[in-house]
Amino acid sequence: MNPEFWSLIGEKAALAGIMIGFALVVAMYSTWAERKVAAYIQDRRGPDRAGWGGLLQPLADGGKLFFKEEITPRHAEKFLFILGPTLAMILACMTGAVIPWSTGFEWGDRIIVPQIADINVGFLYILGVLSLGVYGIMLGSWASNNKWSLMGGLRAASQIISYELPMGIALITILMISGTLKLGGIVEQQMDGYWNIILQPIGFIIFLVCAFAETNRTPFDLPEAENELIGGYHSEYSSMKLGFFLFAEYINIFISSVIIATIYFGGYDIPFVNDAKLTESIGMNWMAVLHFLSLFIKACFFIFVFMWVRWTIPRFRYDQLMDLGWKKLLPLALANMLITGLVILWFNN
Amino acid sequence: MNIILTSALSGIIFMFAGFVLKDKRHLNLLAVLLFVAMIVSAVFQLQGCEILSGKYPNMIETDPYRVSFFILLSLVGIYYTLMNRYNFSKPGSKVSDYFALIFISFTGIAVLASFNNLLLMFLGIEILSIPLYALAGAAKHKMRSTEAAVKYFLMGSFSTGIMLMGIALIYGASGSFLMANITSYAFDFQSIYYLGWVMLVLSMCFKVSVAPMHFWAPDVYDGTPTVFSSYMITIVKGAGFMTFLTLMSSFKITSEIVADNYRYLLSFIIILTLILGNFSALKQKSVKRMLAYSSVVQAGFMMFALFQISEQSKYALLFYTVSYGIASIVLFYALTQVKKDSYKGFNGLGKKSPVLAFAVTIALLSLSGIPFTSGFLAKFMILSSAMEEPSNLILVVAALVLAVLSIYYYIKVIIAMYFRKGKGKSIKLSTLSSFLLILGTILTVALGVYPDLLKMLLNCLGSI
Amino acid sequence: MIPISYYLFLSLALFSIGMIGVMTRRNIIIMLMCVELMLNSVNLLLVAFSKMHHAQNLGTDVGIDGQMLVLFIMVVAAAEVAIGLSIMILFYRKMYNVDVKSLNRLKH
Amino acid sequence: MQTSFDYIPIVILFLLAAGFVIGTIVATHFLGPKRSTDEKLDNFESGIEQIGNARRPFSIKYYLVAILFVLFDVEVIFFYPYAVNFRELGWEGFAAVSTFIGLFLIMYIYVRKKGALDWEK
Amino acid sequence: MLLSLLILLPLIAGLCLTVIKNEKPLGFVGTAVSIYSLVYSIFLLFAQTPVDTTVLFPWFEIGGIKTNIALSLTGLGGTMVLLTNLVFALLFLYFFSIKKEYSNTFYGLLLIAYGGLNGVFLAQDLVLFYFFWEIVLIPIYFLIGIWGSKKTRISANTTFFLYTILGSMLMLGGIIYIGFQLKPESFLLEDVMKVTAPFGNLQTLAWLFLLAFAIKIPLFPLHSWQPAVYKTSPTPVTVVLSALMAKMGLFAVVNWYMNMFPFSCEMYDNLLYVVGFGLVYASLIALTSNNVKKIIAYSSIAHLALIFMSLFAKSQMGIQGSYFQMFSHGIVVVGLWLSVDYMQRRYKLTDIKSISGLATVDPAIAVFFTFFGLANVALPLTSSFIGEFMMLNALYSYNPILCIIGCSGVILSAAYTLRLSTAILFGERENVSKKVRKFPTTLYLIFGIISIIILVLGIYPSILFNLLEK
Repeated sequence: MNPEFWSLIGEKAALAGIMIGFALVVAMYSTWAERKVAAYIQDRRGPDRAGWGGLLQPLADGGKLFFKEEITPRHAEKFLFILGPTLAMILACMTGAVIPWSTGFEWGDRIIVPQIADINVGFLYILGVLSLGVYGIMLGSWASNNKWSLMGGLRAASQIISYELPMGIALITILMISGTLKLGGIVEQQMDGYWNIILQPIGFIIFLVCAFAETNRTPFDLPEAENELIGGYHSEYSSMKLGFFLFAEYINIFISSVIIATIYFGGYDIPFVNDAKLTESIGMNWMAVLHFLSLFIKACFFIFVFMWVRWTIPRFRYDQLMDLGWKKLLPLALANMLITGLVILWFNN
Repeated sequence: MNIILTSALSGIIFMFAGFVLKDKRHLNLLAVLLFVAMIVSAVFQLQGCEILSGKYPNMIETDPYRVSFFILLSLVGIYYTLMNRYNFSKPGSKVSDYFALIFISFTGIAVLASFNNLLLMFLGIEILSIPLYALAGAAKHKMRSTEAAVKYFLMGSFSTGIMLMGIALIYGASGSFLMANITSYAFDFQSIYYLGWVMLVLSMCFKVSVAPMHFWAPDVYDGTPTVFSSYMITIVKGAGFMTFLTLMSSFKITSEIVADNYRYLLSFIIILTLILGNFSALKQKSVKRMLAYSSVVQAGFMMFALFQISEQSKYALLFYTVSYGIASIVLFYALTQVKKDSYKGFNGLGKKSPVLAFAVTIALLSLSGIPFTSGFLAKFMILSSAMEEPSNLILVVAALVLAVLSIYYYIKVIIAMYFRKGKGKSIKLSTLSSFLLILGTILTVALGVYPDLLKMLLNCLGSI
Repeated sequence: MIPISYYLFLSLALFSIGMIGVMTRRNIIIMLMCVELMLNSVNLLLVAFSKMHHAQNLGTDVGIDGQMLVLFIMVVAAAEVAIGLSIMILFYRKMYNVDVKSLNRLKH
Repeated sequence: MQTSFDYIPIVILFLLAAGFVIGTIVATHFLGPKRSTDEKLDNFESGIEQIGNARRPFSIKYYLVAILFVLFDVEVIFFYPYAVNFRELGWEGFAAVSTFIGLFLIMYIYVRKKGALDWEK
Repeated sequence: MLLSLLILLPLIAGLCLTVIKNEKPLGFVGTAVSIYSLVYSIFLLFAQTPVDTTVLFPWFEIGGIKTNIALSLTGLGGTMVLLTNLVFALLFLYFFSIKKEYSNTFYGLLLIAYGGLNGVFLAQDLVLFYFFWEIVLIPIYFLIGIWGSKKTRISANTTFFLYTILGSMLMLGGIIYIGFQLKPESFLLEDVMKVTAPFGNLQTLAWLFLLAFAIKIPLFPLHSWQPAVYKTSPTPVTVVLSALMAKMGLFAVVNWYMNMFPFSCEMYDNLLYVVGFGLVYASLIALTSNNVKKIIAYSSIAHLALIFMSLFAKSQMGIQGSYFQMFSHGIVVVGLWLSVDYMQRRYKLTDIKSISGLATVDPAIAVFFTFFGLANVALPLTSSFIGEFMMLNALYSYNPILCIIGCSGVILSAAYTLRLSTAILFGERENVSKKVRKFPTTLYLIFGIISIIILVLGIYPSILFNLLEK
């Protein structure tokens, strides 16, 4: 078992490294894209000095964050202060572990599936790690010993946990349809039949809204609402610690987009194409690349949606946010779940 | 299943009753009606008309004894509700919520009355106790109440942990949660099995507030608003003992040594309970606290039913619960009527309110175990059920001698009421209250003179 | 296959840590967490036992109920935490601390 | 063996991520300049002196949301095993879960009627 | 059936009286009930219709052991019932004439105790017996607590109550042991006897019962509650305590203890010495004491100790003498207490030295008091003489030392009784007004009846012996 085991470990380590790197790059360019999209929507130019079309801007930003002075406020709880962003970043990196990026490709004599961990509770894993994300924010905000930070942290915490409920229930309907908790299984089930967006439009909407809330994006960005709370939970942060919070947010956006694409839009499925036939004609490896591109394009679209919404819809008031989560989405999700169950059972028999 | 459903529904109804019924009297009426509904459903269950029967064969069963126990607890509950009908608004204004909590804890009792599975027993106990944590802290503006809630909660969840460990160990040894299987399993992991039992017994001791796990009880019963400590001391404790008895009846006694150890354990628990409870109660200045300690003592007496679990001891426990319940409810009602909780608060009550004083006297005599009150026959039955084993004589006599101590602090109340002069105006009771007090007294005496009344009632319920 | 005794000792150790914590610690929150530790050690043990019994009787339902209890314990623990935290907030808002030493109004 | 192996990649991922993050933190710690002044080390409070400690009791609503979440979330957990076996359980299972959802809804309505979900009151 | 009337009538009347408001004094109810019961019991006893002398109903069942409502009016029990009714009749008559200010509750509680006492003497079932045994205590407790003398009533009363309850609890333990370990068919006396007799090693059990009874009598080391209570209680309660409740203990020894544990008669020689010591001790205290009530209380202890001793003297004559003396002591003591009460009321008698020379002022009471005193000393021609003579005789043939102790008790009794009456009645007149006051007619009647009974029994004891034979 030993050599096989170690090679597997090596393979997974490589995959993990690639995924983290990829996520970082995507996150970096998301910031650029964000500014570009914003500029486009507001009829401006956006960043255009560093590199062609400002393409080097994210690198410059990153470098700036790297070399900035690090300030830890006097009254802060030092350890937790550092732990906050660290945790946020680590967890953001870890969310993607169960996502199937594409079908397997051949590497020598073995088939490598670009999915870091194909665990049978993939679903729950995502939910679990997502909800852990709130710890980073909470710890950071509390440790800062700043009133704005604390407010921001509290808001973040209650917002994230509030929206987790409808999200969880919305996901249950997917489970009912697919009957498995493995993300790979869900994708495969969609490849054969309809995408879940067709079966679950309401569930999709709920999930989308919740994803916005979970990533603290506008219109739900109350935890860092700069005109109310300065910077919210990261008011006191500087240097790379601040960078981690920002990066974590963008990584989360990316991963959320991937998850939305995976769950509701067929994952790496290429629409209107018979995958099996295509695989025969162009070979496994090319197919994997196509699949990956398919997923990536879908994800990019959703990243765009995230930005689009940010610059279109104004920020909610906090009570409106809570009302939406608890009073609208939660019953809606429950009803959706019941109806889905009824319909499926009805057609099954 | 009937009783579980009706009690749960009652709880739900009360959750929403507060939005509809604003008048507290209506809430009381509703509570009584729901109790009646619970009793009716229980009677149907006894008759075999059970909703969803057989759907959950590994979880619940209809045990006539426990269903009857449930009926009696509901009857005591009716008495309790009517007696305290003006007291529910004393801790706070959310009367309907209090009732909801009470009825939800009754759901726990219903589960306990029908489990045949440790899993469900655990659930029942939790459903029973979690609302009580909230009830203990119901008087939000009073620090004492909050403190009681904190203590009760911490210690209660602690004992839950112990109980779960016991259940897990028993499960590990026997491979099942079913009571029947636990009694008749292949004897592989003896040490784990008995360790589990000891833990289970300890945690049950906790739930019924028996030494060495009784330390929380006085503080909690003292701090909790009087209305609710009355509930906790009577009905909840009765349900706890019902569970304890059912649980211990599936304890497997494989050898003489095990039997001996079991007896030593029980004797130790009982003697410790009686000594600690009595001597602590002696030096209390507050009657409420004294009653709290005395409830520990009474629990010690109730433990006698576990020595030899038979028809007789089961009936004795039932009888004890009822008689103790009625007496305690009357006493706690009196506590809410006097100004102070201390003995001085009772001074001259015989003049101030003869009916109340008379009822309290009879209740105290019943608790002391004086003949012509049901308390005597309760003690008599429960002690006699333990007497199958000759070596228990010393234990019984010791318990009785310690009971003399308990009489000492009971009669201190009588002395205050009748032999001392009190200040203040006379206490006016409404007609219904007086009637209920008299009813309680009559019940106490009637059961004390003719104990078969209870048996007749049970027979009636079983054969309508 | 890890022997059952390992699980047993591990969970008993965790359980004891929790128990000792409840008895010795003075901070109510920490006591609550110790209680949770106790419950979770039981969960661990139950799952282990459940697996063991299942392995002994393959192809049957034996051992399923152990895991069922774990789910129930989780629910109950959540309910307890909910009520416990509420009580603690009530307490904290009066005393501005969560120390059991402040629980002294009912001593005589 | 098989199931526990599935999780090893996650551990690897965690180690990698943690290594990267901690490495970066340490690196920036040495890279950045250090010119701390008293004002810089103070907490930011819109430019004025910090008043009191920030860690004070805050609105009870946040607690309430947290507690409600704990309760509801645990109930949601129960849906998952059901959803996985939902086809096998058929109508009977659906009835049972409907009861459960009914209870869930009752609690929800109660909480809502009690005003626990009204942020502004 | 008819027998239960003896219990129920006073009980019900008592309960009713207790709860009735105090506006109208209704003491006459007590008088009526007691006289009716007296006549009724005499009728039952002397009519000799055996049908009416036993009652048997099934009552309830615990663990397969039946209890019955079993009453029987035979032998010593019958005699004691007669005594109870007599004493209460006299008591109520006395209060009817002398003192009417007691509230209805007082009479009610007294009547409840009355019913209970009748029950104790009638019960033939162990559990039933225990019921009545306890129920006597409760009204007495309240009577002392509410109407006792101000200073000591709470402490003395509490001691009394706890002491007796302790005894009862020990007995209860014994009852439970007998019932559920030895498993008789029922708790009826005859069934209980059957079961316990063959068992050899029942000493613990016997001790449990004996302690309970000894506390009630009270015997020497357990007597400490008694004098304080006698002093504290209002006179009617004292009368009930000394004339009847002490007899309850003795009766229980005869009816239950000796029947259930026949072997025990042989093993208590040492115990009898202790009791004898108590006799002398009590007499000596009575001799040195100055408080009138205390003297009578201790004299009571001494007399009861003698009765107890001779019960265990293992001779028919001793037992008969004891029975006789139980009755006679009851009557004599009533006379003593009532006359003391009269003197207390009218002449503020508390102490032996508080007044003297009463004979010249109120010769009637002097005569009666002297007579009762002499009866207490067991002078020939009084009823006590018959009893004491028989008892000492039996003691002598059993154990001469015990007889000597008993005799010394009698001698000491003579000493303190004479000291008492001499000091009060004769000598220089002190603290007593010169005006001769009229002795009430009713008192003539009451004291007359008592004296006549004492005399009649002293001259013609066969009346009582015939009753006892039944």
